Amino acid sequence: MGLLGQFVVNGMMLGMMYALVAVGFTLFFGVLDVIKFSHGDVLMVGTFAGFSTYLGMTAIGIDNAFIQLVGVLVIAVGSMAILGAIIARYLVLPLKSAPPLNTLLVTLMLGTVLREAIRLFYPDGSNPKHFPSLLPTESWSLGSFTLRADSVILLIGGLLVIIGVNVLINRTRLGLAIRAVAQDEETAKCMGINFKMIVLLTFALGSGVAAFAGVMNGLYYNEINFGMGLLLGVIGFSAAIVGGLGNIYGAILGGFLFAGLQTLGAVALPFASAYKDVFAFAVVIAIIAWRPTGLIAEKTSERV
Amino acid sequence: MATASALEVKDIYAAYDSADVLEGVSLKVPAGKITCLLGSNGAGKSTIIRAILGLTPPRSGDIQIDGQSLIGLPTHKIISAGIACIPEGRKVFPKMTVVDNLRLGGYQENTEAVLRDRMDQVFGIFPRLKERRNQLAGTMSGGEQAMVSIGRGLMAAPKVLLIDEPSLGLSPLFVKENFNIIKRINDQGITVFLVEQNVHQTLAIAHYGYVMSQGRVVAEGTAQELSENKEVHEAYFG
Amino acid sequence: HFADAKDKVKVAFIGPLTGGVSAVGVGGRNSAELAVQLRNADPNAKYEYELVAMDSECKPNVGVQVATKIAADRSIIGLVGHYCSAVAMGAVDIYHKFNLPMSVWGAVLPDVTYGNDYKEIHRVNGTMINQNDVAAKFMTEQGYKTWVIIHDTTDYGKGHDKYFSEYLTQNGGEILADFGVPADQQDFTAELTKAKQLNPDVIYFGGLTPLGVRIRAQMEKLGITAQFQGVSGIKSDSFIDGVGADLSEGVVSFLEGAPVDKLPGGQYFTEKYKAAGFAESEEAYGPFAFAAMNLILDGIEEVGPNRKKLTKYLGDIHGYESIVGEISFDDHGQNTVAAITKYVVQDGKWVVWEDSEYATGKRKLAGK
Amino acid sequence: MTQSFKDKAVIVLLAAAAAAFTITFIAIEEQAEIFALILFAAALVFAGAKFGFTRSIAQSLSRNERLMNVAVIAATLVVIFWFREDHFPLLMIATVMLYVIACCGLNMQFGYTGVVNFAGAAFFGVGCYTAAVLGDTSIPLLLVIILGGVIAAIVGSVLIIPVLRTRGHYAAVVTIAFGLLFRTFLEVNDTLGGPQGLGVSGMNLFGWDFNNNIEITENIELSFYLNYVILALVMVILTFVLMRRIERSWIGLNFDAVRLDETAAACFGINIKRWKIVAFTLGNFLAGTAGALYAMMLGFIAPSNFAFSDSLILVSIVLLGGMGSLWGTILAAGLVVLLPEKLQVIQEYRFLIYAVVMILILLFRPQGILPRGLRAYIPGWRG
Amino acid sequence: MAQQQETVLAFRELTRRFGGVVALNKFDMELTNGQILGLIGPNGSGKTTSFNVLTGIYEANGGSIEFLGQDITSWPAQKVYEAGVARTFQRSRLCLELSIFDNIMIGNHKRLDQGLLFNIFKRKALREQIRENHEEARKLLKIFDPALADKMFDPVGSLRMIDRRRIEICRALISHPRLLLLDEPSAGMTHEETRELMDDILEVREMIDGLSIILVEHEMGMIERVTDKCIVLNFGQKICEGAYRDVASDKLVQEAYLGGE
Ligand SMILES: Nc1ncnc2c1ncn2[C@@H]1O[C@H](COP(=O)(O)OP(=O)(O)OP(=O)(O)O)[C@@H](O)[C@H]1O
Ligand SMILES: Nc1ncnc2c1ncn2[C@@H]1O[C@H](COP(=O)(O)OP(=O)(O)OP(=O)(O)O)[C@@H](O)[C@H]1O
Ligand SMILES: CC(C)C[C@H](N)C(=O)O
Ligand SMILES: [Mg+2]
Ligand SMILES: [Mg+2]
Repeated sequence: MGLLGQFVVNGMMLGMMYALVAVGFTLFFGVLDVIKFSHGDVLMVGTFAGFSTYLGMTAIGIDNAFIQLVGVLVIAVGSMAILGAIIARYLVLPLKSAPPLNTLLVTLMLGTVLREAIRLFYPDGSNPKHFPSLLPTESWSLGSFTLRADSVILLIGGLLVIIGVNVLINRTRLGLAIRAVAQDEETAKCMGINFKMIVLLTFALGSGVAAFAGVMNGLYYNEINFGMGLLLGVIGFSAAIVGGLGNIYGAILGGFLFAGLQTLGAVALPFASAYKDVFAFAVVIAIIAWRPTGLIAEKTSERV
Repeated sequence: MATASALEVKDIYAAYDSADVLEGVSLKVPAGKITCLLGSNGAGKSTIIRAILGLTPPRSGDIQIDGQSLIGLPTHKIISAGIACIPEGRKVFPKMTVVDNLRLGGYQENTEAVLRDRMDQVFGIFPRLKERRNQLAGTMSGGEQAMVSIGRGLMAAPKVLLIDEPSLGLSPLFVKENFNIIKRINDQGITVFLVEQNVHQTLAIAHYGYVMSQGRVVAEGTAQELSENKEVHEAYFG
Repeated sequence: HFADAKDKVKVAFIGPLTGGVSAVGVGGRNSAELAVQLRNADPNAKYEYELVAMDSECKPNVGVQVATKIAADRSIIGLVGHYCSAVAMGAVDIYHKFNLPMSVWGAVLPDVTYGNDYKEIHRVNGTMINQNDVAAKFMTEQGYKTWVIIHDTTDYGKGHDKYFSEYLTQNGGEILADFGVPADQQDFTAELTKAKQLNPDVIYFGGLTPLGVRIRAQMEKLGITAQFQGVSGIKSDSFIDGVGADLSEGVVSFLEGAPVDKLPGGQYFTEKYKAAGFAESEEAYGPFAFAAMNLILDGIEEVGPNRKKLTKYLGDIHGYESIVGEISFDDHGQNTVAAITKYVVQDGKWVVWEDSEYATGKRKLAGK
Repeated sequence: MTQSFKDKAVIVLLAAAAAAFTITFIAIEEQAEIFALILFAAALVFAGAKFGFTRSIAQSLSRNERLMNVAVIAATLVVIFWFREDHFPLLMIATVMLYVIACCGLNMQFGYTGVVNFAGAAFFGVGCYTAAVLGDTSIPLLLVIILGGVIAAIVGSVLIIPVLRTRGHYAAVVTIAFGLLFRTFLEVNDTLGGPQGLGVSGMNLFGWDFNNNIEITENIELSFYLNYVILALVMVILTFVLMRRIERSWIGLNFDAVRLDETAAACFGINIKRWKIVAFTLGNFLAGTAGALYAMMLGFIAPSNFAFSDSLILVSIVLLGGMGSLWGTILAAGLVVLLPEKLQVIQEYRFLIYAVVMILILLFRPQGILPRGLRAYIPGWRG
Repeated sequence: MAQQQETVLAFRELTRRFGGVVALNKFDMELTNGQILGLIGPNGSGKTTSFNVLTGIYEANGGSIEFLGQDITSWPAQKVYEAGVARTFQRSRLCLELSIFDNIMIGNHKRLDQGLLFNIFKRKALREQIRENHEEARKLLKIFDPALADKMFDPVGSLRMIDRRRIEICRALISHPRLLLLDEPSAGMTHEETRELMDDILEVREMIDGLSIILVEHEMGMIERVTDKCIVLNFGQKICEGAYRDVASDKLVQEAYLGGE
């Protein structure tokens, strides 16, 4: 039982990170129907931004963990929001009329640029960094089950962010505008929507969320490195799709599903646990074959 | 005074890629009146509307609303200047419900209450929309989409309403209704600029009209004059 | 202007300069470059040397490309190459085909030398066999009984898994569980939770620093108190930076070659490396790259810029003094006297076991 | 008359220029020279596009294609002959050619039919492993190459059902997942050499060993890679003929229809499933054959060659060249394969620069270097 | 003309629902050889849906469809086309990137040789086929607009709406179908243009013997001039059937659709 509980908590943490990344992808699809492959790397840069903030603050003698945490979050999320907007403005929007896959390629290359840039220009960037644990670390354990305060806080934090985004998209004018822009740019403009602004906002939002996920990642694993975004990006993307585009719940579902599969594969697989990713991806393929438009199927409005 | 033109297009030239589609078009849309624009396919009617909305910015010439020039403004600014549009071919948001479509019509209006009773007005005009308030617009029939599109245009409560071929694909009954609706809209004091093919009924409700062909205005006058005008007659009646 | 009279001779370096393991690669590149610089500074060197350095991305196909490029370039006399075994495995055939004498500086898979009998191929560093042999003995001597193994599924991790398991069972240790994980995995809580429940004395990790750091950190998260035992792949300062001083305390790992800073040549190297002002650290394998390059330069100095002769020269190397200790090649070109040094982290530094407070019993490894 | 003469002149000159450029680009090693050349080329392309040369040239090209094909082949032969003794350049040229073949496969899949495939490297890899396994059996190696393609196609058929049922991003994920799965599987499963990889025996045609240099006389010895280049060239030409013929037939039309509007296509009897299967299978077949020869040429393969990132490289080539544009694919393949190699001189900075260059190209030519033209059936024939 | 009376198409209690909406409600209909049937009715009354169910884009929820004596209910779209049913769409569905010729050839699918081997290896024969079909498409297009016939290799995207409609009709006609479904072909055209279009269609009908047409239109002038028979739908149900005159004078139709004067 204790063991099971442990797996569940771990799985949820992992799922939360995937979900946060996936949410970003859903947003980008939502507004421009593009794949932004640099997403994972934006996350990574965000984490490093947060890390630098921490170093900076300690350097100037601010050592109150809470203040540091706030600072880290603000800087990380803020700077990535800006970066996201810049990407949208200079790399994504110019390619609006080009085949959609081109955006994929450009952002892919951008991802490489970000990754390599950190590796080369961040001090000793090619080596992993020790990310501080700024959250209370006391833990309650019963038997083989250890629950740490920071894990709980992170889980709740992630949850709040996702809920927030969801409300923003489905309950607010901004959300309405985002969805409109996604479907028909020109008509959206005719409704008096500031197209560019909306796109930039959306990318800022998505990238901000990614940065948050990055910091969360750092706080949880206490280790960050320039390659951390790569896999997160791919998994987040897959999660968004498997869950079903066009709604945040899909992203969440996908994220937790993925985490669940990996955990399951690692501990409950009859054969060697090394096969867990093979297992996870095989299941993903199967799921998509079974539900071709995601677990939470996208509403179709195809009209002949 | 009543005949002060709300919207004025002065000698605009517009082109898509290369060939000029509009060659020096000028027209006045007097406030509080219905002004119609007739012309065969490809004459450039929709292009004028696109030019006004800043979607196809004119190469030269000027467009003014209440004397304030719209040239160079981004579309959303032009909208907030009090223009709304019922675009050619409806252009409803297919993946959104009827209600969301209507809300977008009133995007620039922030107060929930106002939106709500505007929506009730629209439902008053189109009961079918009320029945289908949660159907995805994309799955509706051609005509139903037309209702959504018109309703959406009304949600903005604009000074000037641009309407591009609203009766396209509507049943005769609904076409008649449609023209009555436009009349009613106009009676509420909204200035209407109506692009149409359906000459009889158009001239029946319009106060003033222009006729286009190959990107030029070839005839203008009061509805009365136009329906007696020779060329127009040949082109459309008979 | 005397130096101008010297003829130019090209020597080459290959390592991963981009991607995941680039830190070690760049460290090695710098060290090799240092060797060349020092040699060119030396007035009584016969030749003026030029270093051609290439990036293998740690990918076999790219490795084969650059290997061909270098081997096919007749003006290049000798090569110091390969940190990534998979790449080395693909490239050796080419060096043989073009008779390019070379020495491996970091790849530790036995087959690189023992999988063939090409006389061109040599290796100054030891293989993972020696390493795990020593590791297994040492750890069992410390009185540990039960292990859980986590290794990455690259050739490196799998190799370590294979040999360590072998030697451990020979020495009577027991393996409770064995997890293979992809080299880019972030989250190990699943594996570790299972490990925790098995409650082993030691967690053995076969892989490189990034994973090592994550696993060590996550052990802490789950409150696992077992001893953490690593391999050459984590013997780098970045491991300590990565997990922080207190978590790294008491972590043990093993590295081929004599402890650099113990040998007189070693100190010389570290000083010079600092003096040269490279931006990046030399990392664990820098000294090997330096030693290998020196060996090759010595060879050229002695037999002249000629591949065949150089190959012959390398073949006869015996008791050659280098900054990583004596080098003697067996008939597979493998350095036989590759000493294995045991390291333990003490106060945020890698300390040679013998002079650590752990050896004296002043401090105790986990669970002791 | 003069017009057609002008065209011919243009083509010949162009081919000559291309050959010269390629040779210099491959030959030079100095950092400065390399960057100079890259900038020069960029400027040329940019200017060409700006002053509409590109269009007029494209027209003269399309007007007499046969001559162009001949000219291109001739130019290629010149380049090859130039480097006849240099192993490395030949290796690179052969690599480019094999990438071209693989990318033609992808073009068939999403350039023509709109079936996205992010597991190109995986199918390429199936070909490689086929060659590795069957290489030292008694099966004639030419057949092995074909088998490489066949087995790639068969492996691909595992994905048929999900691929047929899905569209757009959903289909993308199917292949992405497969690509990742493929690589991981090879690594954890040791039957195919595991992460350490496998040696592959070289090509051998009727007793002619491709891995031996070709001795003409005492002092003329041609690189053994020449064998591979020639064979690769033959394969490229065959692939090209296949692609062109398919594109310019009713099948090509069906492909395009499926890509552009499935519903309308279905209403006019076009069997969506059938054509998607055909495209997907043929595409994987091409990738497989390319892989098989690649493995033989390299002599060694390992799972890390077939990572997701490698699949993305293939996709990049297709997009960079311009969806469905064959000539574009060739240019792009050359760029994507040779550029990082050329940038070796800047060592650890090369990928940074490489990526930046790519971004710039895409911003300036969003439709790809050489966008695919309007469908034609018979060269130069407009009714 | 005995065969004139042969039934080409018959709906029996055809029903289609979308969630709560009953788009088609027990729709019975018969169409005989060479007949032109006007299918009219208010917006949302099920006209387009009946086309979609007939052509196999939507499944029928009930009832059956019989075409030339075969039960084709729930046949896939491809099979229905093979059987000889061709259509246009209410919102034009052409491949804008493709040339006029390509688009028309898509409609000619069943008369072209689709064999892999033929297309790849029999180049000569293929070219012959291409030339022949090009000629035929030209002829057809000439009827609608000679100007278009000379632009056979221009991308459709560059054309005016009205031309696109013409091409869509050619795409449907090129394969000599037995039944042609036209969904509001005149939408967005002036009376003049509408008249031309209809004359063209009639002209084509003479060329293809036994071609029956179902015409969905809101342009009563057109309906009146060309249809032999009209069916009026309302809420998916047939509310009236007969010659246009009778239908037009029907009370129900008046208030549901035409709106009395
Ligand atoms: N996006 C476009 N690109 C290029 N040319 C266009 C575009 N849109 C319209 N045109 C051309 O511009 C001319 C005028 O088009 P416009 O749509 O304004 O005519 P219209 O009077 O609205 O016709 P309709 O009654 O069909 O709406 C036509 O010849 C048309 O071919
Ligand atoms: N895919 C769909 N999903 C949901 N409802 C649909 C769908 N297609 C049609 N409907 C509904 O079925 C009814 C009939 O639609 P249909 O398109 O057949 O009307 P129509 O007779 O063609 O009208 P119009 O003359 O305006 O085109 C409409 O109420 C429409 O909302
Ligand atoms: C793991 C590898 C990147 C490096 C290691 N030294 C090897 O021999 O393979
Ligand atoms: Mg128009
Ligand atoms: Mg309809």
